[in-house]
Amino acid sequence: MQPLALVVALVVLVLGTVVPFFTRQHLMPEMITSHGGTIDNQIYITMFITGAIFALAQFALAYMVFRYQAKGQKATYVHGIWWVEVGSIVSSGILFIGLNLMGQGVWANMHLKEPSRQATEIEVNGQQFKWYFRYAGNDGIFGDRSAKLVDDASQNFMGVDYENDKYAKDDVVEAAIKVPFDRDVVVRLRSRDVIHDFFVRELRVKNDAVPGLEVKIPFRVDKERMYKFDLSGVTAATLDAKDVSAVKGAFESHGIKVTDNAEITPIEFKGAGGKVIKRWEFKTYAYSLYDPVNKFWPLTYSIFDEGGVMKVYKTGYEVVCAELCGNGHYTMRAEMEVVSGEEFDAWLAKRSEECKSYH
Amino acid sequence: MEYVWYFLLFAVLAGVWFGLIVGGAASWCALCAIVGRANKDIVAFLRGELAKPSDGAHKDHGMAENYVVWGALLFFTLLEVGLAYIHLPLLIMLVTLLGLSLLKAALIIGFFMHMKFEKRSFAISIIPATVVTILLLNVIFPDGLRSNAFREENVPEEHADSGEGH
Amino acid sequence: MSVAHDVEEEHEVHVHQEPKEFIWKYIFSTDHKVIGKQYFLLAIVAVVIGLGLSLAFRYHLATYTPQGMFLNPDHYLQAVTMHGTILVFMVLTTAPLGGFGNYFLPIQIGAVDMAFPRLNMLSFWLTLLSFLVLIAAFVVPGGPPVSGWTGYPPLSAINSATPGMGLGQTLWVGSIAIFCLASLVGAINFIVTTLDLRARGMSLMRMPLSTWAWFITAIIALLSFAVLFAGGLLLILDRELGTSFYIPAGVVFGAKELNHKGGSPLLYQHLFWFFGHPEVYIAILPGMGIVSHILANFARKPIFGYNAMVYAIAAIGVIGFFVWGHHMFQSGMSPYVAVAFSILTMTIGVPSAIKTFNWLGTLWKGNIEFTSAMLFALGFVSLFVSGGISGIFLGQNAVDIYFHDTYFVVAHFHLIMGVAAMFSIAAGTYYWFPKMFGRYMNEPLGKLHFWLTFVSVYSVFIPMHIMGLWGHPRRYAGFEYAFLNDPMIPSMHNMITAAAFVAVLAQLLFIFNYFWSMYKGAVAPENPWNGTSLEWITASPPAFDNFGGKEPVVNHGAYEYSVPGAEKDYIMQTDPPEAAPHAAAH
Amino acid sequence: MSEAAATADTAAAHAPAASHGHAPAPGGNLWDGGVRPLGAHSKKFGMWLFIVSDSITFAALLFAYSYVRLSNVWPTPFHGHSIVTSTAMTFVLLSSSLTMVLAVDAANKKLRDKAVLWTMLTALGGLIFVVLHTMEWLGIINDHLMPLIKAGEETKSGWTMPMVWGTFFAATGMHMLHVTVGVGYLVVLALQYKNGKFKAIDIEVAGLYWHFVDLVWMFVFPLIYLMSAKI
Repeated sequence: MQPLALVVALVVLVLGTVVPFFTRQHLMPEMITSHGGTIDNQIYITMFITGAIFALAQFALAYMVFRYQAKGQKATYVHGIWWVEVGSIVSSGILFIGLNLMGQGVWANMHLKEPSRQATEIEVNGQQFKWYFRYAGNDGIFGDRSAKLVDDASQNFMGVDYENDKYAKDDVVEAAIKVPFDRDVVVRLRSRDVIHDFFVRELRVKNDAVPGLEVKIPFRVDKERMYKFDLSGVTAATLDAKDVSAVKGAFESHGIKVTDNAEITPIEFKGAGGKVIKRWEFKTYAYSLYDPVNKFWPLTYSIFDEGGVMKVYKTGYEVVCAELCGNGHYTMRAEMEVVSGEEFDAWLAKRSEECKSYH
Repeated sequence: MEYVWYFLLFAVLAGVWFGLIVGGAASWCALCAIVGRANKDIVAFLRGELAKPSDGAHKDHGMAENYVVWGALLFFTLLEVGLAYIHLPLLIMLVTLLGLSLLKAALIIGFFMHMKFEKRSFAISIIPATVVTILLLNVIFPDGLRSNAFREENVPEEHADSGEGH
Repeated sequence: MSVAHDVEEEHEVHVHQEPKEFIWKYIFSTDHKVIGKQYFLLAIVAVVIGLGLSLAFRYHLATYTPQGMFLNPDHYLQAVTMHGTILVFMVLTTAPLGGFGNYFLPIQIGAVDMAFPRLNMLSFWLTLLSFLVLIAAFVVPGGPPVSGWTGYPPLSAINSATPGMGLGQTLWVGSIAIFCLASLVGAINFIVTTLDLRARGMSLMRMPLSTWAWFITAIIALLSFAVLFAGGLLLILDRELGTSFYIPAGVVFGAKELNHKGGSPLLYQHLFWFFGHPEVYIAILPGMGIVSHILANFARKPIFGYNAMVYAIAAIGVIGFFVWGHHMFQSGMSPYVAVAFSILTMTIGVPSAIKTFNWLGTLWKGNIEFTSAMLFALGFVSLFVSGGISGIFLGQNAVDIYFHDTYFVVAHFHLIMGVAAMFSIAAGTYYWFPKMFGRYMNEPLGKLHFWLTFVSVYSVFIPMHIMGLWGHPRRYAGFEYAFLNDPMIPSMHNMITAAAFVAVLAQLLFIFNYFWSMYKGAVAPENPWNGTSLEWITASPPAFDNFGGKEPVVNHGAYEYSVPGAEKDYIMQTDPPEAAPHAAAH
Repeated sequence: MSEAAATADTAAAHAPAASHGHAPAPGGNLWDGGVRPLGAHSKKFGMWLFIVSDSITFAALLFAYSYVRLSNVWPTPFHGHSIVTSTAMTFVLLSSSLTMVLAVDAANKKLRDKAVLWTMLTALGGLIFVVLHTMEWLGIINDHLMPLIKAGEETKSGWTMPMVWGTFFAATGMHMLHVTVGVGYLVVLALQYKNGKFKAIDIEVAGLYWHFVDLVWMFVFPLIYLMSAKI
C-alpha cells in the first residue's frame, strides 16, 4: 500500500511538473532584447537537462521503492561499485560545469564588455517606492548631482545641480522610462536610499540599484521581437479617426482584450530635417482584479505604418522593484515605453528644451 | 569566438583567486614549518600513523628560548614603529607591516602558544582551515575598489589637511 | 608535566553524578540527552510560531485586496522577516544539530557525554536567550523588523528607512549575535567530542554517517558564524553609534541627506552570505546524515559507497565556503567575481549528485520496510532532488539574471533547506523516538502525517516555481502590477495558501503525536528497528551515562546489514569480529 | 536475554576499565578511537577551536576595515604621542604574554604559588593595557568626536562618526573587550588555582587565550595605528 502510493505520488509529481513545461504554457513572458534570447536558451537548456535528471531520479526512486519493497527477500550485501561512483562524479561534474560555461557568454556580453560609446544612456534612480529616470538632454552630458540638493518639494528627486552646472540645465527627469528600439541602451542604476532592484521581465534585465554605486547594464531592444500582428484592411485614416471598433476584432483575435475605454492616439513628432515620425498608440486597459472600477493598468501597443501595412507592436512594459526596500516595496513600479530611435530623439529634444526653459 | 577570450580570462581569474588562497595557506604553513618544523609528519598524519600519543606535548624545553622570542617580538615591534617614522609608500608599508606581523604571529603561535611542541597533526588540523577561511575574505576587495571608483566625495571633511591618499 | 598528572586530570571530566533535584535534572542539566531534548522543545515552540506567521502572510496573500488587507504591508514584511529568521536560526539550526546532534552524537561514538557538558548547557541557554530576544521584537514599540531574514542595510541600518520601527531591528541583530556565540560554543563541543571521545575501535570510517554529518556541520558552524558575528557587530555599530560601514555617502531619506559616508551595502552582503551559504549546509547536512542512517537501516543494506558519502559530506562542507557570491550575482558585485563564484557553485552539484546516487544505490536490491521514519527519509530524497535541481538554475549567473529574487528562489530554498530539512527532522524523530522516550510514536498517525505533508508541500512549492518563471518577485505584500493582475496569480496564491494550511496542520498532528506518544505510545525495546549503531545497545531511554557503566568496543562499520553468512541480518558495531566473518574490513 | 543485551555484555567483556586519553589499542591506529588522536587535552583543543573562530571574527573586522579604507581617502590622525602610547601598550601586552608563559611553566612544574604570582602579574599587565587604552579612547572622544556631536546637534538630527573612528573603535573595542574578559578570567583562575579547584591545564588553556589576545593586537596595532600614522 505505502510503496504503491509513493510510486503513484512520484509519478504524478514528475508528470505534473514536467508536462506543463513541455507544453510551454507556463514559461517566461515574451522577450524583446537581443541578449534575452541567449538567456532564454540557457534557461531552456538547463530546464531540459534538469528536467531529465529530475524525472530520472524520481522515477528511479519510485522503481527502487516498488521493486525492492520488503517481501521477505534478503537484501544484497553491496558496499558500492567503484565505477558507478566515479562515473557519477565525472559525468555530473562535466555536465554542471559545462552547462555553466555555456552561459558565461551572456554574462560577459552584459557585464564584462565595455558598453558601446554610441549607446543611449539613461540614469535610473531608485528611491523609496518610486523610480525616476534621467536623460542627458540635448548636450548629451549628464549634469552633476549631489545628495545635498535633493528636494522633493521642487521635484528635484535626484539632486541635479541645475543652478551651477550648465550641463544639468537641459537634463530631463521623468517618472516613466522611454527606451529606443534597435539601439544600444545603457541604464545606469543608482539609488538614493536603500537597495532597489531594476527588473523588467521582458528585457531580461535585473540588477540591484545600490546606494553609493553605479551599475551600468547595457541592452538593446529588437523591434521585430515586439511585433504582434498585422492589421489588415485598416488604413491610416481609420486610425486617425480613432476608430477603436475597426481594430477591435483584430486585437481580440490575438488574445488581447479590448476594453470599452480603449483608445487610439495618433502620435506625431517632427524629427531631424523636418521628417514626420508618426505612429498610433493603442491603449487598452486591464482592470484590476481587486478594483474593477477605479484601478486599471494600460496595456500599450503601437501601430506603425510600414509601407502601407499596419503593423502592431507591443510597446508598453513595466519596471518592477525586485529587492525588498520597505513597506511600499510592492507598489514600486514604473511604465516603460519602447519607441523608435527617431521618435526618441525628437521627444528628447523637445523635452530637453522644455526643461531648459523651466530651469 | 570572442567568448574564448572570456573563458581564458575566467580561467586566469579563477586561477589567481585559488592561487591567492592556496598560496596564502601554503606560505603560512611554510612559515609555521620554519618556526615549528611542520614538514615532518604530514604523510604520517594523513595515514593516521602518528607517533606515541604523548609525543612531545610537554617536551621539556628551557625557558631561555621564550625570553629570546619575547625579545624578538619587541624588536620587530620597534622595527614596525620605526617604519612609521620613515615615510614609506603605503603599499610597501602595508606589505612590510603585514609580513612582520605574520612573523610575530608565527612566533607567538609557535612558542608562546606551544604549537611547536604539539603534535604536527594538531597544527595541521587547525591552522590551514583557519588561514583558508580568512583568505577567502579577500574576495570582497574587488567590490571595495568598485565603491572607490564610484565614491561621491573624495576628501573627508575631517582631517582634510592631513589626508594624503589611501 | 608528567603523564601521571595528566591522567589524574583526565578523570574529572567524566565524573559527574546524575542530579536528583528537578531543576538540575531537567532545567540546568549538563546531560547531553536532556540538552538535546531542550533544543528539540525549543525548536517545536519556534516552529509553531514560525509556521503560524507563514499562515498569516499566506492568508494575507490569498485574500489580498487593496481595500481590505489581512495584514498591512508593514505587518506582512514583519511576518516574512520573523518567519525566515525563526525558522532558519531557531528551527533548522537547532533541531537537527542541537537537538539530534546533542542527543545522539555522544551515544553513536560511544561516549558518556559531550566533552564539555557545562559549555553544552551554556550553548543551549544562550540559544534560548537569543530566541527570547528575537521574540521580544514582537512586543517592543514598532514591532519586529521589516528587512527580511537577510537584513540588508541600509534598510536595516537606518531607522528612518522604515518609519516607526527601530528597536525591533536592534533586537534582531542582537539575537543573531547571541546565536552566533551559542553556535560557536556548541560547535567547539561537537568537534572535540567527535575527535577525542570515540570509543575504542570507533575509527573515523566506522562512524555512522549521521555522526559524520554533525561533525562536518560543527566545523562549518565554527568557521562561518564567526564572520556573521563580525557582520552583525558592525550592523549594530551602524545602527547605534553612527558609524558608516554599510552606509555610503549621499543617502537621502525624507529629502534630507544623512551624515553617513564611506561605507558599502555590499560589505554587509559579503559578510552575511559568507555565513549565509554555509548556513544552508548547516541546516541540510545533518538531515543528509540522518536520512542516510535511516535508509540503510530500513533497506537492510550497507550504505552504497560509504566512503564516497563521507567525502561528499566533507566536500559539501568545504565547497560551501567558496560559493557565497551566488547570492549576490545581481547585487552590483564585481561581475568578474561573479563568474568565479558561478563556476564554483556548479561544482557543489557534484557531491550532491553523489549523495543522491548513493541513496538510490542503498535502496537498490534492498528489503525496504515502510515505517513512518523510512517514508520521511524517502520523501527527503525526493525533495532533495526537486529542490536541488532548481539550484542548477540559480547557480548560473546568466540564468540568475531572470530568476534572482523571484518566487523561483523562494521555492528552491524552501524545498531544499526548509522542507527537506523538516522531513529529515521528522524522519529522525520517528526513528529515534523509541530510544529517546522508550515508546514508539503512533505509526498510522505518522503515515497520515507523511502523506499530508508530502502532498501539500509539493502543492505549495511547485506552483511557486511556475510563478517565479512568470517573474513574480518575492516579498510582495500585494499585486499592484499589471502583470501580477493576471487572474492566474491570485488563483495560484489561493491554491498555495490552501496547501500551506494543510501542511501546517499536518505538523500539528505530528506535534500531537510526539507528546501523546511520550506517555501513551507502545513500549519499545532497546533495538526496535534492528539497527547496528551504538545507540541501539543502550537502554531505551539510555541510562544517565549512556552505557550503564560499560564501555563499548567497536568491531564493525556502522552499516553491516544483511552480511552473508551471519545469523541475523544485521551485525551490531559492538558484535565480536567473529560474528560476521564476511563483513567488509573497515 | 535479548540480542542487544548480549552484545552489550560482549562489549563489556572487551572493554577495559581504561578511560580516554590513553594508549591506542595494541597495533592500532591513533584515529581508531579510545584515544585522543591529536594528543592534546580536550580543553586545550577546545580553546584552540575557540581561537580559530575568534581569529576569523577579528579577521572579518579587519577585512571590513581594509574594505572601507580601500574605498575611501583615509586620513592619518595618529600623531607622535598616540604612537608612543600604543607602542608602550604593545610592549606591556607582549611582556604580559611572557609572564603568562612563566605562569604556565610554573604550573606545569607544580610551583603553585609562583604560578599564581605570574598569572596575577599577567592580569596586571592586561589591566595596564586597558587603562592606557581607555585613556587614549577618552582623549580621542574628546578631541575628535565631541566637537562633531555638538556640531551635529546644532545642524542635523542624527550624529555620525567618521569612518576612521568607526573602524578604530570597532577593532580596538572588540580587542579591548577580549582583554577585559581575559583579565577577569585570569584573576578568577589564579584565585581558584590557589584554592586547588583549577589545575595546571586550566592555566595552560587560559594562557592560550591570553596569547591569542596578544596575537590579535599584533595585527590591530600596525593596521590601525601605524598605517594611519603621521609623525
